[in-house]
Amino acid sequence: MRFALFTTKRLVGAVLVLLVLSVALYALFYLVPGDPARLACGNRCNVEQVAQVRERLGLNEPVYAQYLHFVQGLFTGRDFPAGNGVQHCQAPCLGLSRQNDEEVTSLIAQGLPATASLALGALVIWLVLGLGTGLVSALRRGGITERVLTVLTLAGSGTPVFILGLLLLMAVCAYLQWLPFPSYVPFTRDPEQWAWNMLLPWLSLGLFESAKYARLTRSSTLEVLAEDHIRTFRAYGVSERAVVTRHALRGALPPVIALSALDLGTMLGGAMITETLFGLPGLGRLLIESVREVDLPVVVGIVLVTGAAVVIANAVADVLYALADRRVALS
Amino acid sequence: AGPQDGDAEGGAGGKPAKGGKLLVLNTEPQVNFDPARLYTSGGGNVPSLVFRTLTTRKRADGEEGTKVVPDLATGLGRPSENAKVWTYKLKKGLTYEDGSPITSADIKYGVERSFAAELSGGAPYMRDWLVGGADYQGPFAKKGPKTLDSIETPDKRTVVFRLKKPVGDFPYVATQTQFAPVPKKKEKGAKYEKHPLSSGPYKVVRNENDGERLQLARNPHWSAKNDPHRHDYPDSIEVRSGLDPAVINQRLSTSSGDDAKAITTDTNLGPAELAKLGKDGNDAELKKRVGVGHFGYTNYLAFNPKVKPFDKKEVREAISYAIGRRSVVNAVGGTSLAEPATTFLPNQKALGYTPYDHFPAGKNGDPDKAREVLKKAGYGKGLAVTLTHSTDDSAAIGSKVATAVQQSLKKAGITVKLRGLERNAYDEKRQDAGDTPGFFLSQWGADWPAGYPFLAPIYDGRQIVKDGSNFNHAQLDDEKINKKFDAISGDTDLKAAARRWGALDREIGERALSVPLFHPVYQRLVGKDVKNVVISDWTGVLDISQVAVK
Amino acid sequence: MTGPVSAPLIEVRDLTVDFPPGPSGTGSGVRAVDGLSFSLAPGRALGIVGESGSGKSTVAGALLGLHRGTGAEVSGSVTVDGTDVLGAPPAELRRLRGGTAAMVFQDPLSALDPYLAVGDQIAEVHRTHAPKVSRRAARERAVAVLDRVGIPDAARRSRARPHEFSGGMRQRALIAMALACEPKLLVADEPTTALDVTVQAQILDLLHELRAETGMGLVLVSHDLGVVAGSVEEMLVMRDGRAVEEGPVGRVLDAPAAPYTRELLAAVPRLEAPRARPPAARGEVLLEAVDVRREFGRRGDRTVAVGGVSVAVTEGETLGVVGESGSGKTTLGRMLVGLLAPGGGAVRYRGEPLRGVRPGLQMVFQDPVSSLNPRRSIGESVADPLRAAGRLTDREAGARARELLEQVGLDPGWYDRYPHEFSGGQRQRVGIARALAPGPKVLVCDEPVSALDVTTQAQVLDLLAGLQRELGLGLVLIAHDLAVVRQAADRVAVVRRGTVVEQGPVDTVYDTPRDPYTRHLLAAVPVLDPAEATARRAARTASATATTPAEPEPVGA
Amino acid sequence: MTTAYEVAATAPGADRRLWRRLRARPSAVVAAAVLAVLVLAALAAPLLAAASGQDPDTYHDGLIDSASGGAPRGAFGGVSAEHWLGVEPGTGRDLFARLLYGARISLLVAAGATVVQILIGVSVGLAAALGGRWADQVLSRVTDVMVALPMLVLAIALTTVVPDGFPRPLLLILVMGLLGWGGTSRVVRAQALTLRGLDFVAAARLGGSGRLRVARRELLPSLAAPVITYAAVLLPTNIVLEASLSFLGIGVKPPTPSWGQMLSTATTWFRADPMYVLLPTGLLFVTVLAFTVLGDAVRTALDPREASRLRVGRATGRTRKEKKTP
Ligand SMILES: Nc1ncnc2c1ncn2[C@@H]1O[C@H](COP(=O)(O)OP(=O)(O)OP(=O)(O)O)[C@@H](O)[C@H]1O
Ligand SMILES: Nc1ncnc2c1ncn2[C@@H]1O[C@H](COP(=O)(O)OP(=O)(O)OP(=O)(O)O)[C@@H](O)[C@H]1O
Ligand SMILES: [Mg+2]
Ligand SMILES: [Mg+2]
Repeated sequence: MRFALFTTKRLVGAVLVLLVLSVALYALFYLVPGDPARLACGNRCNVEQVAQVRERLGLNEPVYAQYLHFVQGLFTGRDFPAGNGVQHCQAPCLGLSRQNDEEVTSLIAQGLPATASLALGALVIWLVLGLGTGLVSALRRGGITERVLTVLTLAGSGTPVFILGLLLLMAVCAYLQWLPFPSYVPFTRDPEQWAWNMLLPWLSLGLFESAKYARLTRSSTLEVLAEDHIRTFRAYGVSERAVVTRHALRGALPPVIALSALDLGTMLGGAMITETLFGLPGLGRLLIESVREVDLPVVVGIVLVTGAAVVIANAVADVLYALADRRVALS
Repeated sequence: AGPQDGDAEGGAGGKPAKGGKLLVLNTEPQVNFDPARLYTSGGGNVPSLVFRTLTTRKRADGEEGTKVVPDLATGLGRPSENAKVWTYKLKKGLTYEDGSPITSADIKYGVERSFAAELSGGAPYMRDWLVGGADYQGPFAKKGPKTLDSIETPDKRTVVFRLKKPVGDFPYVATQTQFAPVPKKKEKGAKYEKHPLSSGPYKVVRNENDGERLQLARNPHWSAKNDPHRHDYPDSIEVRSGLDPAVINQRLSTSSGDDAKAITTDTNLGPAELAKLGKDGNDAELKKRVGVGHFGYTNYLAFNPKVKPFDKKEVREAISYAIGRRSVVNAVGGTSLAEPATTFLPNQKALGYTPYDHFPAGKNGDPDKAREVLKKAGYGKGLAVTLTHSTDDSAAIGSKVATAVQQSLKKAGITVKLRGLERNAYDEKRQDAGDTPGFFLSQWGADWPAGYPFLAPIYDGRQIVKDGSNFNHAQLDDEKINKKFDAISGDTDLKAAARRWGALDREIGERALSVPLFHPVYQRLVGKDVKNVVISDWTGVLDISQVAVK
Repeated sequence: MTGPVSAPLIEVRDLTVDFPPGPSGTGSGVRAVDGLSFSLAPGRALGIVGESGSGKSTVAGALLGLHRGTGAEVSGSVTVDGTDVLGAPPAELRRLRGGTAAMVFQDPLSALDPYLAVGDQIAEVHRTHAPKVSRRAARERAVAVLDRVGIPDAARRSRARPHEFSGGMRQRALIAMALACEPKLLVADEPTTALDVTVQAQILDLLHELRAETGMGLVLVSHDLGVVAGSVEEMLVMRDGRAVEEGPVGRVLDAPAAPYTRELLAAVPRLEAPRARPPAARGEVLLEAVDVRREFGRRGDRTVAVGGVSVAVTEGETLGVVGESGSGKTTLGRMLVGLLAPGGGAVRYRGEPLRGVRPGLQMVFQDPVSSLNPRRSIGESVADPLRAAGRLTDREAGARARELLEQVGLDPGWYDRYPHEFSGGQRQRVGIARALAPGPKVLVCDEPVSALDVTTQAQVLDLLAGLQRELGLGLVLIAHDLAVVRQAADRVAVVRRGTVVEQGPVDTVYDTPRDPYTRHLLAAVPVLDPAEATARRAARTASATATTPAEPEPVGA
Repeated sequence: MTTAYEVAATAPGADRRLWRRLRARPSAVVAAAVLAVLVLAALAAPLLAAASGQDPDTYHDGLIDSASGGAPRGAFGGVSAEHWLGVEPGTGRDLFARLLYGARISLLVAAGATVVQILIGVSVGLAAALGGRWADQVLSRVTDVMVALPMLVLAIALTTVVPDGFPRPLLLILVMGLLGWGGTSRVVRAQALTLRGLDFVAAARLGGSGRLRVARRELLPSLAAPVITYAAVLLPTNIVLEASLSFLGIGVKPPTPSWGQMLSTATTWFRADPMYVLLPTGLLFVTVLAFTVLGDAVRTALDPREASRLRVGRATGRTRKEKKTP
């Protein structure tokens, strides 16, 4: 009950901030060079055509009116003139893409599965790798194993994703030919193919992130190992393995969980570079493309959705944290 | 030309046969799939599998491919009234994918809807040429006429276009997708692209993620009998786009699994991949799978003589002399990917190519000559200018070329400051007639393989667009030259016209209004099981309608 | 198990423990224990006393081989129940730990795993030493020992996690954990330091009972002579890692041979000692709390920290406030100086309602460690209030701060030193100097001596008394140690669960306590005389069986 | 309470001790040395490049093979007596000089961005911790969203909005700094909240210090340690971020070299000219590694737990010195 209340409060706060954020985004992209009407119209439009397109997209209205219509659409839906009829966009309506009048919500819905697949899989990888190496290096502190692991995980974080991903692609698909070049298959169509094709994207993103988690796990494990209750169990002859797995790990997990939830949220906005590299039809790619084309409704839509995802993830992380560690009260 | 040996059967050799699934790996998603909104030369590549047009390009390798041939129409069109009226007769027995007949009214409607603001994006020519086209707002307009009277359909198989002025190139223009039939009762506005009605050998089965994934299947109602140019070898075609160019090329060269039956219709081999091709031992096989393509295109340095110091012809000449085309060509990948250019018209007969080099600079530029000319203009102590360019290197008008220009002009004492603009800002800036920069990188490609679309937008004084997209960067508005444009464009003898365009290019070249830098060359790689590779000089890319994977 | 029955349970010979400079080269090495020898027969109890840092915990740890693998250098020999602790192979060492000798650590707050149910932790330890026991049986055993140490409703409470236990309950749980393995030796390192007197008495009684029942040996480490006096037979006084004096507890306390032991004994504040100074004349009322209350938390889990307290302090007078942990003393103190706004009632300073902090009211904080900013020199800390007031120039403020340092008995030359370079007592003096800087009329001292050695305690109390005389301050002295208050205060208020149960002149309250709670508190104070201690224990046990056992303690003490 | 205090207690006048601790760790010393060399090399880039007889901008058309994509002629990407690390494909520019000059931008941008992130993060975090419930609510939610924002997108938008005369490195610093302070702010807020409950803060308030004074005099010095530690994590992240921004085409403008910019053009070359990819990748990697190792070392050195405390060894451990008395 308290968690529910807490989460609701956080969400309400976040929605307000997100609205403010959308204002800022509107203003920012309003300033971005490139007349959206002209971009939407095409390369060789003349003045009248551009003017028509501008009117149709509602770009001739003052910015604040455009913004108000946008917010209105969010809650009540909107109608757009389309050919010989009207195109109704249901609430929550994030508007129409300026490139080809697709509904932003449907674009997001189409991009979400790939992005979610990527984020979730990468999460598993970085948790497994990060927790594993973090634990081992915490246990073998100062030893050679720790050093090797440290360098390996750092190799992940020190190599930008676009290099790491490309190297993986070339090594695994071109050189060794262990896997075909990945190309996204929706989970709903063929789960097995989905997994095989997502493997490399997962790996490159997961590896990149895992260094952070390895370090976090290592330091929080060490921190817990230095706590007094560990002393108790050692003084009672409990074996080191049990001390670590039963006691230290449990204490080391909450910060890892919290950070994971957060990263997961951020990643739902699209791991742009990974998606670009592997040709995943996800939100990140859509976002970059839309930014380039000054497709404001799509940009704002995606950023809002991501923002909401992160805020929810944040709240979830806090709740998880508090659940795992009763000493932390929700505030 | 097609693959190395020039035969039309590239890849694994052998006769093309029906069957299999063709995979298309592309960089750019097919965001628009509405025939009204497409702006692709010759009816595009993937779109031309679905949309048949009045005429179409000849699907042949190299120069032969620059020819225009009849498609839905029985001929290339019958000009009358001094090429101001063009009449087309449709073939018999043409149907859509649902079996319903294609009529001349559908052609008319297809052109009309391309005037609608909702479906903007197509080529501007009909608007400029059709009688009443300038004021027509498309069939959805609240005010004004719903139809365009200058397109007549006297019977179900005849369509007549009435133009404001003589246009000899009309058969070329009729290859564009705006001339694809659209039945009025299937109109869905912007949503039509979700499922456009196919008249070609394939139909759209699925369109996901805004054109990123396309699934095409054979159109059972298409018949090879009345479409001699396209084929329907593969059973199905899948287009996956949004891929990284390096990944596409790597996949094609590895050619494992499905990738063996893959092609790309928009991705060129990059410099690094070419370097690899030249070095590796086992790449004889790979080289066989590379086809070379040409598409009429010129990358050039543009001047705006209204801006100082480019108002002085000597300054423009000095830059022309100083330019080191070798560095520029290297910057875009070397001689395999670009040919140094001294003419504005690309090296293609159909365009009317006539060689000239008014300001010989050699491979590396002629800095001495440049200094000499500069001195005459009063810049003996050197000159500082700003070069505006795009920050986006993918179109070869970006920083790499700009830096190479900067380096080669430096030798002639010309200090170049680079001003890189983000893609949209750059486009807006260079196309803004009121505020065009004095010196910038630009490029131009042919809407069809003829001199008119290559030269007119750039040098015809009537094509200066005040508040829209202007391409007459030099804002040349010379009575004499304008007259020549009118005279040649009315010529329905396409060969003769080409010669005349070449002469005009040479004449304008003397004014040093631009410095041609290079004509790009395209190296196209295909998967190892791909057969019947055809690359025409019209599009420069592999013609998807000819490809077989069996 | 292996040793003959007559062999001593513990045999320590020439034990020396060196802590080398830290793993990354910090500090210099410390010789914590220096050539210590002692032995203990089975079933006997040994008390180890000494001031902070004298090496008591190090010895206790050495008994279980806890220094192995930490980098500490240990020499000499330690034999526990026939096991060579320093050289035994790991498996044998693990058997020793918990199986033969069990340890109860000082801080019950942090000695249990916060994530696991208390019962599970006990069961885990039990199973470590009795691997054949099933999970279920181990759980039952855990409940049994919890019940044995007096946890009410043990079956249910065994499923609770440590934070749901009060301090006393946690300490009991730790003892239960030790009991679960039926060790021959219990090593208790300051088992009651963090606890209230009443709880302390209960825990000590429990240890006593368990010894009587199981016949296990006990090593009890404490800096409080009183704690040791009533609970052990033999005693070891340590100083700087060496044994200063050793012998039966009665002999050592009655007739200490070593001067250091005498010193130690003299400094212990005594409940029954007559007051050393004349009672202050009651002057004008400076600070007054009228029915103040304060609650924490929101609707769901509200705690009433102070529930309607009225006290007053006059010029030159010391008001003592005593009460157990969590009774609301600190909260009251903070309200008195304006750091906390009362939730009800009012605080009046010179007759006017108090809003926010003011220079006339200052506070000396409970914890000498956290009350000084470690990143600022002590001089800066003292000068800061002067600077903030802005009346003095920088130079003048510095000079004044030096004067203040001198006034509290510190070398003004230490102005630029940092807190970590000072001992607890010195830090407390710095805290007092800082509180004096703004020229207060009333000083609230929140447990100013509870963290200090007995010897240092005496010095600080003297200092406060001197200052009070000199400056005519009104003092509020908050303490849980009843003896301290008796020595230093004129009047005393006894607080229990946020309310004052009894208030009056010190002698009256201590000599003729009216409230049962006051009596209860007084009875729980450990005494130095072993005989007296035994008598009191008997009385306590009798009354405990007469009434119900210890009331359930408030959670989160 | 003790843990919070330990936070505060991390480096009391112990900066000297910190150095001693750092010096005692060979890995930290090596990392610091590597970084020192890098920074010096970056500072002395013009000198060093001149010493090799090269500059980063001159084209050497003769050194590359125009017919095969512009790959450098000769082994190892055109390594020669003149071009110590070879030349760049397509232009023939000297790689040694470009890497040196590139280091300047990469390090400058990363360091600058880190400073901005820390400044904003500390201010916002402190304000949230000290500003009362409303300020905390608002600032925390804003921080949530800042953390949530896809930085790359805003970076793209911002870089296009700013007038093109604006110096790019500064712009990158601002963009990365203005968008990337969320983490710092959270750390600072959390630490400040714990510190705020410590008695010395109450003492300062009693002494008449207002909120600002408390923040400046009492909290800031104690926050130094966690902030430094966090900065050591941010720095390498920012180096990689600069590279990623360049990959998306919004890094520094050519011909100015930066590692990220080199990397972004180099990606396709790794089979045809591995040197061209390996050099910036390697440098970037080494730098990130050095920063991380040093950061970890600083954190451990600042960890109060390293200070004396009764530790219980594992049962498997042995005492270092065992003298057995007979
Ligand atoms: N792990 C350690 N590393 C270094 N020095 C230590 C360590 N543990 C204890 N010491 C030092 O050894 C000496 C004795 O410490 P010990 O904890 O045994 O004292 P103590 O008598 O138990 O004190 P207290 O009453 O404060 O608990 C002290 O000077 C202490 O600083
Ligand atoms: N800031 C706070 N928030 C919530 N509860 C608090 C707070 N401060 C004190 N309390 C609660 O109020 C009650 C009284 O606390 P207070 O610190 O005044 O007791 P105390 O008598 O000083 O105890 P001790 O002897 O342990 O210092 C306790 O139950 C405590 O948990
Ligand atoms: Mg101790
Ligand atoms: Mg208190």
